[in-house]
Amino acid sequence: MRYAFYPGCSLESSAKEYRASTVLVARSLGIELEEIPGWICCGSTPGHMSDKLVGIALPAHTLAAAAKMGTEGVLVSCASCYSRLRAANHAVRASEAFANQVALALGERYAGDVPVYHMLEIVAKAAAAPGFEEKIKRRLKGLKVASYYGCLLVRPPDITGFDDQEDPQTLDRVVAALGAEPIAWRHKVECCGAALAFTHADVALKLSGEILEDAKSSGADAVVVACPLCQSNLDLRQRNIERFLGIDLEVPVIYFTQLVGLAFGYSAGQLGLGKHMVNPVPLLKRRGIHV
Amino acid sequence: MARIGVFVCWCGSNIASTVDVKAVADAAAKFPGVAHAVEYKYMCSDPGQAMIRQAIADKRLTGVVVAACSPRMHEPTFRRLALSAGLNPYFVEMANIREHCSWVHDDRPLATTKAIETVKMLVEKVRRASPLEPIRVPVTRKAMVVGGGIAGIQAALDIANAGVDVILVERSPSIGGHMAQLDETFPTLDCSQCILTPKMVDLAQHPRARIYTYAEVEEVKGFVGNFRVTVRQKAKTIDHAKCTACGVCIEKCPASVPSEFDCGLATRKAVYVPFPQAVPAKPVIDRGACLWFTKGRCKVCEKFCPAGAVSFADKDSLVEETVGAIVVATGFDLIDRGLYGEYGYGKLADCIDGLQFERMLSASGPTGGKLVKPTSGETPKTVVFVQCVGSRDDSKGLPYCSRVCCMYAAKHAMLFKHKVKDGRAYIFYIDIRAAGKGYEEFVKRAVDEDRVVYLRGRVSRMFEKDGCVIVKGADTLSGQQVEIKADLVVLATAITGSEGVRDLAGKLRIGFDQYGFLSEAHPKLRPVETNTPGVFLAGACQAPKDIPDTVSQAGAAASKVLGLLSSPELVREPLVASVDEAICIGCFACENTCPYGAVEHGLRKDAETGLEVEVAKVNPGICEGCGACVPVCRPKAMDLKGYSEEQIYSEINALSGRLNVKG
Amino acid sequence: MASDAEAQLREKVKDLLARGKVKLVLGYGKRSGGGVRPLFTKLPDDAERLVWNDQCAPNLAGYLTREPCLGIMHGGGRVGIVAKGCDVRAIVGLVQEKQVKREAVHVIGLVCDGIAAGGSGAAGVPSKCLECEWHTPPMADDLIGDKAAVAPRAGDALADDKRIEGMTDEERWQFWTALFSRCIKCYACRQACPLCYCKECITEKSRPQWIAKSSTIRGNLAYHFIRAMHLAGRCIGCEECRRACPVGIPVDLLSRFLTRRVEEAFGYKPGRDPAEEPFFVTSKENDPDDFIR
Amino acid sequence: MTHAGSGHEELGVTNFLEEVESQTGEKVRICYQCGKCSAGCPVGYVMDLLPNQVIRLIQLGLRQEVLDSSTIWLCASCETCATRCPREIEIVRVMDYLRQQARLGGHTHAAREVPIFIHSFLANLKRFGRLYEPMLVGMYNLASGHLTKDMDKAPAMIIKRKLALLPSRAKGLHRMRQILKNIEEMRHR
Amino acid sequence: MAVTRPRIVAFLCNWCSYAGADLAGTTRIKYRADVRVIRVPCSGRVDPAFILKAFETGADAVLVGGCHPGDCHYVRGNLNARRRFLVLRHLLRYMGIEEERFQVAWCSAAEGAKWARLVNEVCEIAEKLGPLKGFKSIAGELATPEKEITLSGE
Repeated sequence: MRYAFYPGCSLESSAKEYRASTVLVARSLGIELEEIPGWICCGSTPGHMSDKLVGIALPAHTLAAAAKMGTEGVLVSCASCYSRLRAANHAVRASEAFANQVALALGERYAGDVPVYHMLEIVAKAAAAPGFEEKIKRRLKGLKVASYYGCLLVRPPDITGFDDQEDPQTLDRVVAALGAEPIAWRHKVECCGAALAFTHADVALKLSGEILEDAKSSGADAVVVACPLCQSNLDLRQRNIERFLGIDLEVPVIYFTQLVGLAFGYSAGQLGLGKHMVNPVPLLKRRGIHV
Repeated sequence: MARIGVFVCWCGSNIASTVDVKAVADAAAKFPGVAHAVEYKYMCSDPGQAMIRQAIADKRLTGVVVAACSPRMHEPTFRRLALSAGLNPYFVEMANIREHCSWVHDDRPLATTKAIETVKMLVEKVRRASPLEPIRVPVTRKAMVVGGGIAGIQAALDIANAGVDVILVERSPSIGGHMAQLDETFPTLDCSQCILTPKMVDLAQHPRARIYTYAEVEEVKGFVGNFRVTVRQKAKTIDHAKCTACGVCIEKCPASVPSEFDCGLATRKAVYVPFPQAVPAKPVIDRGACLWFTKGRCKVCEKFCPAGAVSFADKDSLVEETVGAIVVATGFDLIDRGLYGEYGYGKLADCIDGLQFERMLSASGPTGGKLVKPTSGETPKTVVFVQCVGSRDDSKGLPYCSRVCCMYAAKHAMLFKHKVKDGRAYIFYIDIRAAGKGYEEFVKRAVDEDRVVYLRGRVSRMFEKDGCVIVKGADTLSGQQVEIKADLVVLATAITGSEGVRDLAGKLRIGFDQYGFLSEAHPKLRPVETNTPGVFLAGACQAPKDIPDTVSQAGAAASKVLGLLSSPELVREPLVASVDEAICIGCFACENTCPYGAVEHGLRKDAETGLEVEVAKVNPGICEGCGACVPVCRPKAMDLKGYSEEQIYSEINALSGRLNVKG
Repeated sequence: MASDAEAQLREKVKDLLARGKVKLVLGYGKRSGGGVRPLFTKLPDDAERLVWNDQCAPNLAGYLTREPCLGIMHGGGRVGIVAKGCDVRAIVGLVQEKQVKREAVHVIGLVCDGIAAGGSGAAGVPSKCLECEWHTPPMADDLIGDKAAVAPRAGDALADDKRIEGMTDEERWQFWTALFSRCIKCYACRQACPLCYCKECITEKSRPQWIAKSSTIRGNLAYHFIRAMHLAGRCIGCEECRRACPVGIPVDLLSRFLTRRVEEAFGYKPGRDPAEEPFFVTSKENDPDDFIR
Repeated sequence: MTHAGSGHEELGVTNFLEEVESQTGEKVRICYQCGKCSAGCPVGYVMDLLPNQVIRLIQLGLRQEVLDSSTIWLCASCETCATRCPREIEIVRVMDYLRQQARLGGHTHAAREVPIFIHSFLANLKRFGRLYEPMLVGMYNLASGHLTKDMDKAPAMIIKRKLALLPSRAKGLHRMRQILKNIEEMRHR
Repeated sequence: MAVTRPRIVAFLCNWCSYAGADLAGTTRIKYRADVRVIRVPCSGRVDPAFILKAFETGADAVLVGGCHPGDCHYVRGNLNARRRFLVLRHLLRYMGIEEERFQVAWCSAAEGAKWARLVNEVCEIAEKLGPLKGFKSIAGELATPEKEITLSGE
């Protein structure tokens, strides 16, 4: 299995540990990741907010570059990038006229035919397949995890087509496959407000706070995520959230790739667990998971 | 030699203002076979008709073409006229020079050309016409009603009371339907049971009525006047002749399953009577739940039955009934609220649907009429009612309004307040549709006297939190987001056609829409008829309806049935297909094509070979005259009376060469 | 078409007749002066006169709806018939259209990799053999021949089609009128067609007279037009009509063209399964309707 | 019918509705105001207009009122509304168009931070071809005037090597610039 | 000038399209007068021979009107016809008669406006294609002379 890998901006900086763990997990699953040469930012939310064409052309360029690699398709780790890349495929396929505009912008034609997968889909497939069990060196027994999907993995369904939009299970199944316990909670697809983190911090803090609160009150030891923006919102800003809402949280927010990595026996260091603001290591120790 | 009379109508100025009626008559007079051609102000008026009658007599006309309005308007009129004048009605045709000509064109020459050519076509058609006699079919003076809800019961009662035998077929072990599940009914709040059960008993005891419960329609053969319906009587496993309805078997039966009647809020035994007032009041054994039939042990009921009425050997039986007409009254189902992920996929225990709430309200219900929060058993203090769950929701595939929810939501909220004085009732709605006698007043009463709070908006999401249901909605009138911590949520889930109805529709050859509602023949003018003669509709099987509308439609269906069965024989138009057996080669393409099963097999002795060969025969009693069999008949042994090959050929041929009318 | 197949055939027929399984076998016999002719075999010993070679072009299915076969079948007897893939499809058609009872006919199917000459297509090979996908008959009571031995044929089966499709409407009209102006309304094509079994053809009908009796261009067009409609979705392309035409009109062009369109639009192939309903007597909710306004 | 607020405006007859529909491909006219979008909007509580009100104003052709609202900026594009809309209107697509129109028309006072952020973000992209957080934070803070915003996180992030101290340019940078340039030219044409 | 006007022959099913055409009348929707209507019980009654004959006798275009699928008064007559018509269009084209000259439309009793539109559209199609020369050229025995009539003009 060879995929064109699109790390996206965050994995280059604020989410280095996500990239590290993604690469490790991919390796143990025998998935070959080849970075898309000359990839550029997908424009994220500001992109499509500013201009429809910009919002589509930027991801389309990266996809066009990927198309030349002849792989299974593009593999992406960031939910926002995932959503934008898929939106690009959707948009150029939906309208001939718009596809022409995109072609003008790119200076080349892109047919919208490169499949886009989120790392989570690939891992979930592997977790369901035979032979996954053997790869597990460390069962995450006793660890209670709230699987957080956020917005852009599942919405809008006609673009992402990712699992059920109200009660997705993909991540929960992966978590369960590792021996950890996915807890039932209510906020798995609520918005964390990342888009407003800069401009209206209080909104982001409130929304993120409610998510963490629900996770905690539902008995989760940690929240597991599949998106660097969600992660930074829930982890990087957790102290501000506590201050803002006047509550005490201390909920580690872990990338699902890190969780899988742990189960596969990689060390905390390799997986960059130390990079989180709320350090998950003590929790893992408490749960008898020695890293 | 044909002697055709052409009568051109001015229809006042309706035709004459655009079509040169004189020119039409003059031209017609010159057509081959035309013996007489005149125009007149109003052909359908008495003098007009008198004129035609006179001409038929004086000019010894062999055919008549009336150039006037649409045949769909006055063809019957002029055919009746011909009959009374001693001319076979099928020698009369109408040239539509009003709807199809003077009203839609304004160029006089062109309109006149069209009128002349149209007359020419119909003259040619009449020249090739042959005399036809109406078909008379004997009628079985007996009716069948399918479905034993209020619609079926009412229709059956009305038919029986008029002195006509009626057979009612009900799928479940008792008649009564959904109405029997209801507590009190809007807008008068009279008790549903109290007004329904007397009707149930009346029907059961009616000398002209026969009820099959726990039975279904297996097959329908025949046609209007004489349907041959095979009814499958499911094995009751209890001999009702012996059973004394003492109830010991039910008491002793060890197997319990969720009760359909109580919408799963309570359980029933494997041997059961759906509800206390059931008709018949005698139990049946549900073989899907019975330990004997599932596990091969038990038979406790048999041991205890004092009447020895339990018979495990009982089998399904097929009964054939011949009836003249059929009323379909199969009612409705509620959609599965599992459709709504945002409302917890129907998994929230404290979120129920309207019928469940009715059962909770009902004194004979699982809670004895006490309102309880399913999870805790406490009395709910805050109850949220949500309208349009499924209805008016394109994204869930149901664009239509279920029509009764507005009213029963108001009723529910009201009854809740009556039982829980200090309770709070909220209703989320999009529009309140209270068009009905006393309906708007009823809603006002809910707001005024019972302090029900109406919130204008849909609910976006609900989830369980600390033992309550958090309801996230909006009130668009105040522009507020609303979040309610509810003890109980009642969803007004959408209404669809009842399960299995498509199957039945197929057997009856009647249409239905994608939501499982049966199609009426005409939305305004034939609301209880279907396109299959002799099959009528009553109640929610046709579209969502409340009780008053259902009862009125049931009455209407009954009266249609009675009208149909009022004469000993049925007179049908003779415009049917027929086979020239000498030509038929017996490929039976016609048989496969016929939607009515009107083609039968006959034998013909072949002249040359002397062999007996199978040929097609049309049963004129069944044939509806669509003519679909003719194009598939390669040698054209098949033909259709009134629209014969020769007639249509000559109509087309009449157009050869062009007419040029100068202004 | 190895001669051992021929031997097997004779063996099989002999046996069938001897054991009284069939009262008569329709097969091919030698024609004096080369080629083959239909041979009706009643006696076991006559089976020796049967031949099977690459000259066996004729489709014998047509005889099933005529005497003496009719009589035998009506009397409860069975008729055996030697049939190639294409011929069998005609028999299937007759069964579908209730002209022959399946149990009344014993089909001796022959695996055929196409017959040789006298054909229409490139190098005299019949185009029916070029486009043939029925080397092994779709229905048979006995199967003779080796499926593996089927050799692919070179040539362009659809050459005619492509040529005609390539013309403008104007040119096409000219093409057909020129072609059919040669027609002398002898109805040989009708007689030869195994699926034209009507006692009284619509062409004989005078009230009304859809088809002008005279062999004017107009009458001829009407005849071939309606014939094409009658054979659309039924024609199994055996080319009997083409072979029968005394003035050399490729009479099968229209009906085969339409049958190909039917297959494209509805996935229906005539003569593949006796249990199947004939194409024109049924319909599906999801039949193509993009041409409808 | 006229609008009491801005009397000159003819309600329901301006072509704003047609404009929005043709530009977004969304059938805004079929919204029947059930309010489900507003009911589920996570940001609704800070908006001056609820989503359903924005849609309604579009239906009535009240361009000004729509473009001046804070809602179009506060919408987080979380797609909750579109996912649950009974009439299947892709509201975010509509919001995007409104935002673009608002920026062109300079209607940005209602929530000025967002357009500023969008600007800084794009500027950042033009500069590096990909996002470089510190620069984004810097540029944004400078432009918006909350100077120390999110700076508190920088030290920790640097320690944890989450932030590169020096920007790394994307290999595709020139392509990114080319694309944005092409688009600007297309806009001018 | 009448010669240059197109001639449209329409076969309308009694229950939907004929009633639809009636409705166009009762609501006074104007359309072109070049159509001649033949009433049949159902579009399933329409035989390919009708179409051929119509063209033979000088039609420049033929229009068949039936009920929308599901509305057929005779359950599925229109569906059976649909198959035939598709094949017929292929045959016409293959024989050199532009398939656009043969139009099929579903038109309900409520679609008076649609009927009017259909007639106008088919007229335009016929005009675009010009008179159907084929049959006229060969139909010697058909050439009935143009009749002339002058209106009594009152």
